[in-house]
Amino acid sequence: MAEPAFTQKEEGFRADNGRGEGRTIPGALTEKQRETLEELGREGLLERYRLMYMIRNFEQRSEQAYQQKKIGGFLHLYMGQEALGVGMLGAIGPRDYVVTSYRDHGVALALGLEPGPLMAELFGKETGISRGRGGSMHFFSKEKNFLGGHGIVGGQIPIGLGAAFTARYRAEGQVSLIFFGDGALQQGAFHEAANIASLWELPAIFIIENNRYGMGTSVERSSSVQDLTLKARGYNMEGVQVDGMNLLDCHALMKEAVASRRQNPRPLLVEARTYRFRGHSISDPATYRAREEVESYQRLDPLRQVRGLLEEMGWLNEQEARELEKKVRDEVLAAVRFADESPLPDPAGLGRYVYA
Amino acid sequence: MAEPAFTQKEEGFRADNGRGEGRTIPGALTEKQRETLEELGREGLLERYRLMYMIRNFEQRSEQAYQQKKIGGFLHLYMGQEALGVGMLGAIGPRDYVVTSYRDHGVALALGLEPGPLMAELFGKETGISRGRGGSMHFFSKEKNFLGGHGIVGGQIPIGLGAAFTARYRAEGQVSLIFFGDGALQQGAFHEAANIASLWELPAIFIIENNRYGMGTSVERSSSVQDLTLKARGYNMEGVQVDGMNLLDCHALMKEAVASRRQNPRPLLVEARTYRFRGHSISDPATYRAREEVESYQRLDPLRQVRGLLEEMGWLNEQEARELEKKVRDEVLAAVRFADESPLPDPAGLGRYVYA
Amino acid sequence: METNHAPRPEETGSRPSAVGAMVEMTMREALNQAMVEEMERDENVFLIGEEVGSYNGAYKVSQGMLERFGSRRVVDAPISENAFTGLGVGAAMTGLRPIVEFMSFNFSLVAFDQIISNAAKTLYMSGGQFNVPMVMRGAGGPAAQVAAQHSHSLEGLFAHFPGLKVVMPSTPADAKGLLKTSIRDDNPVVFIENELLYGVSGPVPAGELLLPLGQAVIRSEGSDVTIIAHSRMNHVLRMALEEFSREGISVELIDPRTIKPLDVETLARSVRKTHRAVIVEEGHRFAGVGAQIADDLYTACFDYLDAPIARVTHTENPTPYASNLEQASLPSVAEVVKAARAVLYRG
Amino acid sequence: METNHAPRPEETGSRPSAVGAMVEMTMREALNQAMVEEMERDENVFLIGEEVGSYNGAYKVSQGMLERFGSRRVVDAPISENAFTGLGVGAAMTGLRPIVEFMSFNFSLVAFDQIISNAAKTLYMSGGQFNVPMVMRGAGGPAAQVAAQHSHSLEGLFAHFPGLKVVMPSTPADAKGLLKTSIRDDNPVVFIENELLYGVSGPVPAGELLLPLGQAVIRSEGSDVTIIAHSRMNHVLRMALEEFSREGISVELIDPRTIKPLDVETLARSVRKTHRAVIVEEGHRFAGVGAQIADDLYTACFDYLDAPIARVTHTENPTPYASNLEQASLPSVAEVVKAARAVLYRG
Ligand SMILES: Cc1ncc(C[n+]2csc(CCOP(=O)(O)OP(=O)(O)O)c2C)c(N)n1
Ligand SMILES: Cc1ncc(C[n+]2csc(CCOP(=O)(O)OP(=O)(O)O)c2C)c(N)n1
Ligand SMILES: [Mg+2]
Ligand SMILES: [Mg+2]
Repeated sequence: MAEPAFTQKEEGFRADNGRGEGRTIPGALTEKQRETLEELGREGLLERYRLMYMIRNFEQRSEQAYQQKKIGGFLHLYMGQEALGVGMLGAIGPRDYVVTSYRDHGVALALGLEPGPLMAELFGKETGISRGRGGSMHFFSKEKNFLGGHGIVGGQIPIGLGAAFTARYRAEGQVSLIFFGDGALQQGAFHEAANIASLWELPAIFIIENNRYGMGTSVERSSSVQDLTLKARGYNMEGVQVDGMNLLDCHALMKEAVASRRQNPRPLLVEARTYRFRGHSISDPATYRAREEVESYQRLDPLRQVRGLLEEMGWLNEQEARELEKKVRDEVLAAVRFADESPLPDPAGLGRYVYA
Repeated sequence: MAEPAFTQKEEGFRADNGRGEGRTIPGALTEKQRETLEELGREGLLERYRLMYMIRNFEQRSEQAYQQKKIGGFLHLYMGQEALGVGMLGAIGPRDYVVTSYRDHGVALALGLEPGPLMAELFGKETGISRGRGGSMHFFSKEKNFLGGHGIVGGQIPIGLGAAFTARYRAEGQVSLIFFGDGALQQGAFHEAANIASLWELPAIFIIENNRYGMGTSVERSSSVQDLTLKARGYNMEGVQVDGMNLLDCHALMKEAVASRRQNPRPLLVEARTYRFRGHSISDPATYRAREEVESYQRLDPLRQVRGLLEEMGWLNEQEARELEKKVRDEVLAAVRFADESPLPDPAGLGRYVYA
Repeated sequence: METNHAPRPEETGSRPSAVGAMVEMTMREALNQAMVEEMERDENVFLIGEEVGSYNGAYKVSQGMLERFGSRRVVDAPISENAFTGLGVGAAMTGLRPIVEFMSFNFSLVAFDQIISNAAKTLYMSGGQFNVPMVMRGAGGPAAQVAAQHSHSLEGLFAHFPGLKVVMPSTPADAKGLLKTSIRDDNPVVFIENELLYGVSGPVPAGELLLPLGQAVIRSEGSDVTIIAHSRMNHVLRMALEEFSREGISVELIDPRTIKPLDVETLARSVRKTHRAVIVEEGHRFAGVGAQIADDLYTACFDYLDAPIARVTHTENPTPYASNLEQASLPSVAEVVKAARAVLYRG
Repeated sequence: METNHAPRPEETGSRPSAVGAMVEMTMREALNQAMVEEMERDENVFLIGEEVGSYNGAYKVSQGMLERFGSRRVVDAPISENAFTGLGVGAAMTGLRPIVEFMSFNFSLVAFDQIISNAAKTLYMSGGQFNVPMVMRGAGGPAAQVAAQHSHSLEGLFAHFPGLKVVMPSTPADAKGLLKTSIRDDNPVVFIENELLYGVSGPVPAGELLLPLGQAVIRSEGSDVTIIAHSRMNHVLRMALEEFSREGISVELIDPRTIKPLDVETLARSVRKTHRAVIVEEGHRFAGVGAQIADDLYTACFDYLDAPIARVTHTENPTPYASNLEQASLPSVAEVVKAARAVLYRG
């Protein structure tokens, strides 16, 4: 018997090794993608591009503000995963429920929340979406049915299950989108929630944002299976993989999933293959990833993909693109100003929100 | 959309609906079973019958003693599951590790522990296997590498994982048998441990004692899949079902599983289909089970099966059987006497064993 | 496994909204009534837990509720406490009012993260947006010979965390009135029943009964020493009272009823009168509830105390199975009497 | 995020086995040395946790250990705290001596059942057959602006349960000496480091260093008031000392170093001298560690105390993200000074 080496199975991987990635390089659309494109139309795609650009720019500004010490604590960036959040959240309705991890900026913006209160939250201001109490990891929005922003890996999964329960209890046809990472899949919370969702036919959509790493640990080193949808069968659940760098695929998948579940509530497991462009958090240099691996994903940058598609379709010319992007950048700058100029929470209010 | 009724899927089932049960009614042995029988030989099978009879009789006496208030707290009986414990534990070596739930009498006796200290433990005496500190749910034996006897559903699973880790760490070829119930399968602990065992190739054998109920809840009402081996694939693990009422099948399965894992450590998921003849614990009248369901399993009583086999093989005649059984009953009676006459723990020793 | 001391009416401490007839019932029945009434009143209230439905509850607290409300509102859960507690949090955030039953609070340990990280903190972290109106209830405390893993007294742990309320009734009337209030409370409430008290009966005011959280009750007035005891310890103390009266010691027995908020004022008022206090609890000593009560009382009554406050607690060992060891581990009448004598310097 | 007050040599309180040279190092390095030395010494010791291997630890405490010991003994685990904590218990029961790292103790909440029901109780439940020689270590306490779910001080919870020991070092020398002792201890030890102290440096005696558990150390002698502070609060107190000396208040500062066993005798001896005490902790007030220390001191020094013991704790709210609110939540120099003045009646 060989010496055990419990964790030595690491091996590099590159985007193009995976299955399905990179399929929307303009010109190579599938039939399905073409349909999705038609469904979205110019307005739809432009709006999504705007949101993706907003996320990217918002986070670049947060990075700066962090360097300037205007933001503290943890800062987990979503860059690289924009197509996933925007694609899926653009396919649900306003009354559906959403919950995610600490990597929540993209989700919040994709839900249409204004950047001002979000940036103010990062700045720890009273005007923040969570009144400065939550910070980067704990965005919440009652108005958008956005149930947070959670810091304990996997801890949000049962909360999303609860929202699905409410949807079924009230029979009002909502679904509950539960975002979590590839690392979080290994928390017991997932197992318990998946079984309950399937057993009780709850409209819970479990979305693994498989960005290939949980901190410095690759999925190869954390998961006994590499095809994460293999879990689904063990819960008698549908499981599906999607290219998380591909806006059209993410949209189409979620559109269908939600529609059929409003009629006929039941769960779904989605493995969305994606990549984070930055380190785990702002303090992680991410030296565990080979440069060529990172670059192979950067070539699939979802923003570039969508912008390419818009151009290819003749829906956005150079000039219009520059204007749209400038407008978003201005909005984000305004958000930074808003955050900067907003008042700190009054320490006299320290004890507020402890009890209702 | 129909009114949700989260838990209404209950339906009765009977032993003969299941897959594989009842196959050892003498005369209908498979090739494999015939081989196992040869391997065990007369001595082997007699010894196993003796242990099964011991478990049955030991527990009947405990029931009596409980009625007489000599035993307190919880008392979870193993009756009906004897073939499973005796079959599997008779196939491992003395240095292998074993851990189980509160339903631990059968495991302890199958490991060859003397009934005296076990009965004394039930009586809360200083001579008890756990010095009266543990009671029915917490039998432990350092000598037998028996890691307990655990009261928190699923809580023993990571402990068994740890024993498998030690085995691999030391590379001494042991395996770790982890017994738990069908209800326990729904604890997050299982999910986390199964992934780690597979990822690190630990010799952990996860044995679901599927006795069809967790307290009053049938597997239909607690599990989203009815074939529990379906879980295995999601951990890239082998999964296998076995008739837990069938001693030969349980023995053969474990014999092979252990042999191959000593050479080549890796986990295994076993779903052993069995049935508990009594209620969940002594205070449970088990009215949730239809009488015909219970009877259908009683017809498969593993003791009757093995005794039938012994007779059929000409290995045990009426007279010998009566003698063997009498001997066991006397041993159990002696154990009761031993327990009865043993001293209570000295309250002055209350603080012993808190710290090493 | 059940003790059967019916508290006398004057001891229930309930101040019903409407004065009226009393109905004798067990703690179990009182809890059942509270849930049934609140579920009748509010469609958003539901009960979830292991065996709460067709089994009618492991301790029969939810007897008849499945039949009455159906499986949509009385939900039998798999043995997945972490998930169904978090489900409760999520359901509460989205407008329902879950009652999550732990078959026993020992099993809340596998759901501990959901209780502490989510239930307790969501309102705060969301800047006041999402409150979590949820009751987590079930049996707590050492039962009888159920050994180390099944004998936890966790009230101090829960009360440690801002955001949670902790209630521990000792009479049927309190159980009913406090549970109804807890269900209507807009915060997460940990409601710990004592397994050995489920069968204890006592008078409960007929009709609507709501008792405020945070009000201690004086079970027995006295002038020599204040004894503070929550949950089942009140019943042990009732036995001690006789012994005290034989010894001519006048005891003021107070039941805090809610651990958080803690009614320090009522306790302190008594101590300022008696100048001596004994705190009794089933749980462990180190940083237990009694440590906090003592801290609060020393602070509030420093100049009034004639002796250090005595604490009678579980001994410093996991709860043993053997009956004699178990008894030796738990507070006994004799120990309480001894402690009271000590603070009275009647050693 | 790091404070950088190097404790002066005379304050480290370490009594090395052999008197010798001092080496300046950070807490992080001291912890690393302790693990490396013990793993060199004993083949049964291994380290398991998230990112402990190729990442060298989330806070770089295990820097270089994977390279040195290989992946058999420095084991990167999936994010499955419940399983790998239980794995530690099982490994300890079968002859190994695991060091289980929680990336932070906030995540021990998902493993809480394994710690309380299994690690703490197995020796007892098995009637002395299976001890659990296991260290659970990692970062604890509020760091800087990491908000409510990442700012727990759980020492009181662990110390509540018989069977566990709880250690909280505040200097590099203590960190090294106490960690080595903890690894050799035959019981489960909860060893809580403070995230903000990892970068703090101080002198550590060269060579073998073993410090006994259960010995408090007097960080600064004084006669007017005893201040008791563990872990990072010692460093806050160091700042306060200057203020005290300006005010002419002579403070005796004591660091318990281990919460359980708690060295009540050293604390009490000081209080019998000063007649006044202030207890400072980062954690919450209700049934916190300080409540127990107060209870013990009142009992041991009732006749010596000239004022009620003051406690300075986290305020009664989950830890907020906003820096100003966070600061307002945690004990500050000003609050400690105010509390000391209060117990001295210098209002
Ligand atoms: C229960 C728990 N354990 C550990 C951590 C520390 N931690 C924070 S994020 C993280 C990695 C999570 O990876 P993944 O789920 O893949 O999500 P990603 O960060 O890639 O989006 C870890 C280990 C935590 N917050 N909670
Ligand atoms: C975490 C936890 N939840 C609940 C319980 C109460 N309980 C004890 S046994 C049991 C049923 C377990 O069923 P199963 O795993 O099928 O084992 P079986 O009793 O059938 O052998 C329950 C719910 C417990 N002990 N621990
Ligand atoms: Mg990830
Ligand atoms: Mg079962």
